[in-house]
Amino acid sequence: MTALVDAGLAPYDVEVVRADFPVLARTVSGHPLVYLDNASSSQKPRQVLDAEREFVEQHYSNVHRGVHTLSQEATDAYEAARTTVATFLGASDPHEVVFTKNATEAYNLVAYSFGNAAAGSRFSVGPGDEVCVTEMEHHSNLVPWQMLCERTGATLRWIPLTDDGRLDLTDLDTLVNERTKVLAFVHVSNILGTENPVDVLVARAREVGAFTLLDGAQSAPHQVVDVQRLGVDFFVLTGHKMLAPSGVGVLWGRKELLDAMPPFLGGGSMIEVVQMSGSTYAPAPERFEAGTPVISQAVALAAACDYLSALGLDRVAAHEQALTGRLLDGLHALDGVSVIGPATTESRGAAVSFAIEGVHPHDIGQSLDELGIAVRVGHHCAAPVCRRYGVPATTRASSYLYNTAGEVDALLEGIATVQRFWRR
Amino acid sequence: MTALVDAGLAPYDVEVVRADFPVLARTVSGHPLVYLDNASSSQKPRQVLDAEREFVEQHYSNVHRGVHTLSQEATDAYEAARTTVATFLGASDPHEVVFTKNATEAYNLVAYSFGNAAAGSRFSVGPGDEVCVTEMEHHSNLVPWQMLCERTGATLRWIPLTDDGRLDLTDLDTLVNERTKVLAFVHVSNILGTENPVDVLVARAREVGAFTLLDGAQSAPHQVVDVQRLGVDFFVLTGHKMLAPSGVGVLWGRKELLDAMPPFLGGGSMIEVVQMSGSTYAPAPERFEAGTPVISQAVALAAACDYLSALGLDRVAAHEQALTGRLLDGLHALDGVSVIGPATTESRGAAVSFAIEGVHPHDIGQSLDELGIAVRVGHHCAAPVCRRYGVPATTRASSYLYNTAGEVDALLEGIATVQRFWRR
Amino acid sequence: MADESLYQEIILDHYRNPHHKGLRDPYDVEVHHVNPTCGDEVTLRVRVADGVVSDVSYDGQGCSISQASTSVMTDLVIGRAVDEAMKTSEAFLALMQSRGQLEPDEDVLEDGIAFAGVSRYPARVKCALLGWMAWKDATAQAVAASSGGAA
Amino acid sequence: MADESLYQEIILDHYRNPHHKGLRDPYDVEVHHVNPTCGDEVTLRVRVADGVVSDVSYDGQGCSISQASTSVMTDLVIGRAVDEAMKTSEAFLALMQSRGQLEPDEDVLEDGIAFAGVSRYPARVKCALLGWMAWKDATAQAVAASSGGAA
Ligand SMILES: Cc1ncc(COP(=O)(O)O)c(C=O)c1O
Ligand SMILES: Cc1ncc(COP(=O)(O)O)c(C=O)c1O
Repeated sequence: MTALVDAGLAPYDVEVVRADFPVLARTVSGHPLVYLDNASSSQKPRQVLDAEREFVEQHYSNVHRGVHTLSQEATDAYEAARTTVATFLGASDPHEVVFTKNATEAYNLVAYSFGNAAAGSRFSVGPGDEVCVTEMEHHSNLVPWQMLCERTGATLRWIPLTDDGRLDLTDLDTLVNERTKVLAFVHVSNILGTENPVDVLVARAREVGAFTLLDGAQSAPHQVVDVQRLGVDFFVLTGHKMLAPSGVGVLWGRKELLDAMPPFLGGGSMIEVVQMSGSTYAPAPERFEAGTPVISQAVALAAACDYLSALGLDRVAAHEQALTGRLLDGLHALDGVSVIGPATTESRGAAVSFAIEGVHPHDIGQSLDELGIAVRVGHHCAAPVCRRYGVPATTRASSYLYNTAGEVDALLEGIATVQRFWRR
Repeated sequence: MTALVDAGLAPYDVEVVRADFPVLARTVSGHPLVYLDNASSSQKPRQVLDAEREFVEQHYSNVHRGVHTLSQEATDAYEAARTTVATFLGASDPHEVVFTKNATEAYNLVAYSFGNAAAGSRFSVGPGDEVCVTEMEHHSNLVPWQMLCERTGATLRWIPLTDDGRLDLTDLDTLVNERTKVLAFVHVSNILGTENPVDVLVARAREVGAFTLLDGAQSAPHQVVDVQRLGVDFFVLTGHKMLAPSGVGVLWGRKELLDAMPPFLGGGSMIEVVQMSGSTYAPAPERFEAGTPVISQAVALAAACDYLSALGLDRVAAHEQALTGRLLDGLHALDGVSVIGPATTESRGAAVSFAIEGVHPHDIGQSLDELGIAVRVGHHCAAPVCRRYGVPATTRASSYLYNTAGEVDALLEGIATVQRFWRR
Repeated sequence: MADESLYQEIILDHYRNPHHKGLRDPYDVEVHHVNPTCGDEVTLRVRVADGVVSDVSYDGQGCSISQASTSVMTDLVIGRAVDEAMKTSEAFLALMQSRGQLEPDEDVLEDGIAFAGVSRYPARVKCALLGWMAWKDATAQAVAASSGGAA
Repeated sequence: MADESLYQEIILDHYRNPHHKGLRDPYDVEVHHVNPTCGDEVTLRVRVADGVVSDVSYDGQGCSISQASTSVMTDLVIGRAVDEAMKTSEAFLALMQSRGQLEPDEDVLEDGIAFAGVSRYPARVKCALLGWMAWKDATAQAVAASSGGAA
């Protein structure tokens, strides 16, 4: 906080932020809602919903192909959204931003596009080639690569984990090697909270000429991202985790790559010349946006970027780090509770997985819900991580910009209550 | 109208309907907006926007994986939307409804899934196999099949068109034959307005054991659809053309087929057991809904279905047919104006393409916009149709449930004004 | 804190003191079922003799709901004719799919009626069914094997 | 009815009476460009002699904007040094991309200034550029061929 005040910024006023989110006024099971399921999806502020609604009520039409006023206005709004997202990500060119329906589509887009490349092309993947991921990937950045390898005969490799929830880079040089076509990895893990050393991994990928794809689903909502500084080839985010509605994600890719990659989804708007006997394709981003795009969702995502930028992602990150530290300290202080993932706030995000001895995560989640506290239980779409740490599932609390220290304390008390109930 | 009154229904009051659509109160270029670009995308009524907003403001969370109250409420709303859409389509089982981001994703889903099938499977497509489409397909139901044939070595065939804008079925038995794996065709053409004889095509496909996919993007918004009566294997619609927001479409498919087809997009929620070395997949519809689905968009689509059902799609169809007849009559009466597509309302939808001698469609569209009239000009993502009829592009007016006879007349007058201006 | 309708005392009792737990011999069929969304799993053995479910034994890990419902299940099927036990299993399935709309029959479901509230929590229904589904699978296999042998 | 800012009289004049239209000999390079979104097309020939654009001829179909801008283009490049003509083409491109924010220089663009308003209609910018892009392509090829020949 001192640093922020020193920098001339008003102190972060979480109550002002909370007032923008109608759902936070709700009660659940007779208790005020404590929403700590943000790694799964965030709530949406009025500003984002209002921006989308104003657009739909006054300027809506299909985009790109019309000369009439509404279609011009809709196209302008949609393309302005692209520019806003590009700026938000530090991209040099708005044409590097492809709108998808979620992050999952984006990984599949790259995997299928590579799979569609003619043998001998720089993108083609085949027997003898390798794709490398990590053992902490979300299923969405794992299964598309498994499927690609299955289709093409390539080999999938993965970087294993250490006991304290970090990447074990001992064998990095073997796992990422001259045969590696793609290194796809998560920026911040949704289950462990771990923030990975992008620089180390990118440096190794560059040495061997592998393409890099960074899964930013859990980083873009929480910290300043600069795709150029990160040095990756592709970066993926998903709108619904960063204040935007469901139904919109982003693939950022270097323009030079996007323009050269084979198409993925075929259809309207991604084409140049269509004859019955065959078609040619438009340059990026149109090439990868087949059909009517996610128009009003992109407009809403831009409003979410504006909201985050206005608040200041540095301040958001500082606020969240304080909450995460408080939660970690509290969990460490409880008997019979263990954290799965990094123990401190050092290089970690706001998602904190934990286990309570003798109580199953389902029962923890249900019992906390009875106290109004929303956490997520399960494998969090990262089943291999659960297997790695020998648990069937975890309980995960993940805070965001509208959470308070009081809510963290409520969770900690809730856990104590759960322990009392289930240990009777 | 008489028939409606006889049936005990209140007469269709278009002014009451219009009041639900805020944008219709707009002016463009100083004139009241006349929105006749509905085949491209429809406007959205308050009821749909309100339903989506209420959901997002009070019951939003990610779906499917949580035990907390909000996630239960969100899951319930999302699955209830699936049931509403299933009922709207006459489907026997909600699990036959897969939510996609648009219609385009749905065609690609089927084409890629078939392409992913192991050789010898009932879905696999390879050299010697054929896919049949029509010459009037939207690019979105053409390019995915071109790409599938290119990937697999199969052959694409197409049913040609007659001079009056209908399918030329002379060679149907040759074009759809024992080698045909898929017959994919449009229910109602977005450029010609033609409604195709589904029964004839389905009968032939059944004779040879081909799968049928019906593109209902332009039928579902305008007429009662019963997928079981239509007898097809797959049916596709897109939300934004039927009062719902952009960002949601539907693939309906027979459950037995969906459960057996290989997956398309890989990722969260579509899996059963994930290990680093390989994964197994959930049954439909989850199998085809990888990642966070289009949650609030599905809720909005269900509200749109409810709106249409409450109004009565039979009444909507009758209203539109009256408008289409009025427009066709008016166009036929104008010198130097020709209709591209069926000349009467017999087996046709509300999209009417026309040409004005000596005036380029771009100039027609722009000039009409100066009168507040929004029509679409271009190839309407059906370039082969333009080529077939020897025009670079067409001007297309397409009405919907909120358009009036007065608006049709305004368009007809507008065309006369355009002719005067451009013939000076 | 307990929501009365979900965590009934009966459920907690069975969870804390599960009946018939532990894998036993002799048995005809052993199955292993997993709930992929939460990682719960059960290994279950069935012995069928003369058309009667003569023993069911099991081991596994899971939440209170899945553990308790497996325990209740063993009470309801052991010693019963296969047909009768299958009917009980159908009744339990119907209750679970009822979303709180069905009044359970205590004569049929006994302690199983305590799970009526679970049906209002769709995310937990799969938990309550894990043991039942494993039992049904194993029993069907056992019956098929024995009738196959008799043929 | 005309929106003054888009359909300027100058544009309509060029549309109705296009300059230098029709394909002529002799020429060095012929190109065919298409605007895929609207089907407009132009076939264009260029002759370059001694570093000067000595002739440009064309045929094609398209809207008023594309036809008029091609006509204006021929006026602006025929008889000019290639370098100078390329600069004019850059100026026109900049104007088209300005979204109404640029004040065009009449000394450079002459009748081309009538297209300033088009830049506020993104859907029409491609129309206005069709002929220019074809000319640039053809001229670059002609220059490359002749310098290649000289080498
Ligand atoms: C007949 C037809 N099919 C398919 C589509 C594609 O729909 P979408 O762009 O929503 O994917 C459209 C509309 O664009 C259409 O009119
Ligand atoms: C790390 C990570 N990657 C990818 C995803 C997938 O995002 P989506 O479900 O929006 O496609 C998620 C969230 O679900 C995530 O946490």
